[in-house]
Amino acid sequence: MKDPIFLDNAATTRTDPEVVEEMKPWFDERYGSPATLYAMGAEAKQAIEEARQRLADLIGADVKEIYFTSGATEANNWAIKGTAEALASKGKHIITTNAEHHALLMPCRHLEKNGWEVTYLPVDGEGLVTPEAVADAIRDDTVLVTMAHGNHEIGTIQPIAAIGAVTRERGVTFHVNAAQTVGHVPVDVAELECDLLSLSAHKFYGPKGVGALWMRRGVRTTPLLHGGGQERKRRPGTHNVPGIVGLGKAAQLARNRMQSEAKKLVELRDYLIEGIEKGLDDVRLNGSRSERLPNNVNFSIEGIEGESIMLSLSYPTAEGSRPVYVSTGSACVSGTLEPSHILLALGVPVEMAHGSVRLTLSHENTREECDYVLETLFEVVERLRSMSPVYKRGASKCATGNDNDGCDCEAAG
Amino acid sequence: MKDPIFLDNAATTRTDPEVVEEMKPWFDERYGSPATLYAMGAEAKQAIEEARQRLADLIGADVKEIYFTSGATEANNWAIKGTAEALASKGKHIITTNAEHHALLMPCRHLEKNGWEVTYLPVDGEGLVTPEAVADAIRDDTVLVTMAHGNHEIGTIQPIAAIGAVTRERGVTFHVNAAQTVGHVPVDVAELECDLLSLSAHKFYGPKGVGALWMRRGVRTTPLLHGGGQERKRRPGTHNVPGIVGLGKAAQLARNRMQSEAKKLVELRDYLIEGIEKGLDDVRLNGSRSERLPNNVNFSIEGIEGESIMLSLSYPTAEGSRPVYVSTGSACVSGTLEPSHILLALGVPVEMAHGSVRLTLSHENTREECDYVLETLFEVVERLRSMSPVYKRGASKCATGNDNDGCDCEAAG
Amino acid sequence: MYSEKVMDHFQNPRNMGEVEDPDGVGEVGNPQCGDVMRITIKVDDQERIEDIKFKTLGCGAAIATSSMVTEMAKGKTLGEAEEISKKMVADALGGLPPQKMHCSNLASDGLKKAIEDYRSRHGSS
Amino acid sequence: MYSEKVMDHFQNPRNMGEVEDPDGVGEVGNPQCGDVMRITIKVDDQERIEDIKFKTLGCGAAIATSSMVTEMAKGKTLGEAEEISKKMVADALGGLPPQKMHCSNLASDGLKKAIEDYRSRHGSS
Ligand SMILES: Cc1ncc(COP(=O)(O)O)c(C=O)c1O
Ligand SMILES: Cc1ncc(COP(=O)(O)O)c(C=O)c1O
Repeated sequence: MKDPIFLDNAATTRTDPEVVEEMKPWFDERYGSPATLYAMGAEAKQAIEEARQRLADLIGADVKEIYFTSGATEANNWAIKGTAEALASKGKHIITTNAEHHALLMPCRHLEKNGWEVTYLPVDGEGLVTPEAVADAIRDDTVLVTMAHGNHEIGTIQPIAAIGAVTRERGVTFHVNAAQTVGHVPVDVAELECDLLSLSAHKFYGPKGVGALWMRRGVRTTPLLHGGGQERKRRPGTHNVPGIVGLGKAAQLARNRMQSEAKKLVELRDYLIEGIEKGLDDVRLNGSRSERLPNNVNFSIEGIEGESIMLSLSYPTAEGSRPVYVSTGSACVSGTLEPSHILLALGVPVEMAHGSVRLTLSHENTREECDYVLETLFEVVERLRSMSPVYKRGASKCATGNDNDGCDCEAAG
Repeated sequence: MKDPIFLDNAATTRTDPEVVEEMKPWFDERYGSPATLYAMGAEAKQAIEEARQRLADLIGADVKEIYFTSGATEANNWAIKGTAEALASKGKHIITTNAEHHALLMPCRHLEKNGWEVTYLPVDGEGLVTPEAVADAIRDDTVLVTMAHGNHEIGTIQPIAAIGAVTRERGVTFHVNAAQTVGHVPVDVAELECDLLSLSAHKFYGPKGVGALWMRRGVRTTPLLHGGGQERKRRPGTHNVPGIVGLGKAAQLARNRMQSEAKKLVELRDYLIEGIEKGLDDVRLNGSRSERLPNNVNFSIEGIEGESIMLSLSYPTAEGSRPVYVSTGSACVSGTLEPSHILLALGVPVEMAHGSVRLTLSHENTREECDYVLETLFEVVERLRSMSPVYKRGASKCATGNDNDGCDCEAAG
Repeated sequence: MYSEKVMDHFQNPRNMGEVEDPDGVGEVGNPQCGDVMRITIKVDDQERIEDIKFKTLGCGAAIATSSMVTEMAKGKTLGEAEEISKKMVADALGGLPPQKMHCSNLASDGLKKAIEDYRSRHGSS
Repeated sequence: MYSEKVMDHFQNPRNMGEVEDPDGVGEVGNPQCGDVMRITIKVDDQERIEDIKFKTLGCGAAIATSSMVTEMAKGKTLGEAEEISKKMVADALGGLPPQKMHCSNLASDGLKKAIEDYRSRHGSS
């Protein structure tokens, strides 16, 4: 099998070899715990503080406001449940959108079960919410607004700074899940006017299993974990020194590369988008065309199903062909009977949502790879459509007005 | 500076080079997320499932009952707060001991602030609790008994199996913090008759930042994190693939080596204990002599203070001498004004608790190193005692009956 | 997560297409569920399935089970073919992931519907 | 976490011991806090500190500040020596970690007590 083409970088990225190199000595050479006083601990302490500085520099933060976590999932849980717990006496209302990652949606759902009320602001057809909608939703008992900066599935970038201005004015804590933006587009916590910000290293060429929560000084948020004195007593547990060092290195690389990388990715992204729109009938670009992550391409493809697209691309049969790794919002992959709630939130008809495919680029992808992917995708779509009992060119189901009701798939099965 | 002698293995261990080797490809070669269907994801999935099996084999568990976490701190928080939350309607009483690691103590304290009642069973002079004491403390509203298997500071091993029999009979969930025992002494969840068990990879030659909670099927414990569908929907977040692979490899190595390693460590441990008892006056072994972790040596040394022992050992001045890395229960290191609450729980007088030193071995330490350490320790103690305005040979402060009250250190400062 | 056999039938589906001038047609599923299967059959005068083809919109399991069911049914009498259950199809494929057993394994239903259609057209039962 | 200067004074303490036949003795701290310092001084007839020594039970900071305070006080008049504050000692050591400023930096208090002791013995004030 030839070299795969990895276009699932919104799920995870290749840890940069420079990052791996920097992590190495911290496993079996310099393995002291930063909590100890002797030289081997002191050097580990210095290493994680350097990493903290590098990350602070990347997001325009004060180094004392950064807390390392096991990833964005933990950071989101901490931000959301911790703020809810700390401010419960002030009110029990939270605002988010109806197009969030499970790592943000599920903590909100959990709070709903425990007596909090959550408003899920509907996003528009591009996945955007407006600052006005947020302002209108804020009530006297609202204690938290929480949402993604960049959407992992459809790539839409929210107007965070403008929403931040609203929350600031209204005195409501504002948490931003920046897992998809940190390291890819400029993220400056001062400009965004938020109070809490989550990120995960493996989304920008750092290692898996490490992330951070940035917490503005003075923000009231109860810790999620209780234990030892690490991270100024707010996030206990022996530091994941190699992971944190890796996060720091990834932050440093991102800071240096981001501008040129984003430029390149936008070109490749738009090349893919144009290529697909030219090469295929009856497709729909999901997400915003302008307010979009540099590396995200997401299409719904009429008359076929996403998992079969994904499988066809990743397990090609022809001799010498390259596997292409992508993702889909199809129900078959989500493990539920419903396709991606994010596509449905945009108003994508449910049968089109099943037929979605997401391509997310890294700085290692090339124009040649994009050409290869386009060609392969066209073949796959052609083949699957020829197998489809429902697809008729041009007779777009998008226009039938079918909405998301009436899918009694369980009964049909 | 010559090669240090690392005797702080209860804090953290050197990641075994074999473990590092096994982790390597999962950073920048095989970097797919186990949640994805394509080959690069499937192989990551297989790798973490193999790790899960290796860990299951080490602790006699069903592979389906293991959930990977970011360490024992997270596992303890999950076990304790999750059980409390799930069983709140049944009762709000928890039992633990007064000699627990902060990673277990602090979640209990947090629950106390939120309406739970916690009984801290006093340990005896060796750090032990009895099954009878646990039985007596169980009330109708008791929902959880939680304690360490092996104490990280004094090395005492609790009679967990007998306590497990009590909790089983009384229908109370039993959580064991096995961070110090897994990989070092036999841990078999069936024999221990517990329901939940925490562990951390870096305590047995695995990487930092990864651990696990073993949860017996049917035990009711609310997740700590909410998000994606990973770990059978109970512990979301993109898997730390290299870390989990490393944990699995460490478990495999431990299973093969444990018996011979423990034998060696017990020999070295007893050699150090005897050496110190012969070589120094006015010292006290902390913890149980018989029910003791194979790698733990902990002494209180009359008339001097622990941090200065630790610093003297780790920053030696003589040309060509080797730094020796140890830890202490002194207040100066805990960052509070109180010395280790664990030593105080044993009844160690507070001034003796300040003068404690802990040496914890790994399988890499040698008899020659122990000889060197003993000699160096004797010199250091001699020197510090000569500087001490209070030490008089044989006039043990241990006997003055001073207890832990009356230390108004803040005012004194 | 799929067996090799599933992947083989997904990658190289047997009997894909439509039988010309079919004696029976069965369509099951719903585009909103992401699964639609259409089975067309040609039946000879001994009520044997002489030819069978499928068209499927759906995931890997949906396509593989469609392909497999046509292989299993071909040459069988209608009575025999009606006995083909979801489980038999899954077993013939070396098993399906649990979450797929249900929703994407409609092929035997499609076959039954096609046979029903044949019978209703030809008045037999 | 300690500065080089602290480590130097910890590893090579100056003026460790007891002045023979001292003119003043000051002891501060408490073994229960893990810190006891004992300063002994010899005072000449111009009320200058001719000799000064310390003995200390305590952590690195406690030993280093003791050593430093003896160096700072030596040769000074009692009046000058009394002016030596915790902060001056810490500054002379290149700073102390925040949590140490307080509890383990009793040396200047010990010095003051020794001077007091001298004065009470010699009736001056
Ligand atoms: C007994 C005990 N429990 C829990 C922990 C916490 O483990 P971690 O720091 O890896 O989360 C440790 C070590 O720090 C420990 O020794
Ligand atoms: C938008 C978003 N939020 C949160 C997460 C969770 O990050 P992690 O899985 O590293 O905890 C992800 C990725 O999984 C994400 O894309």
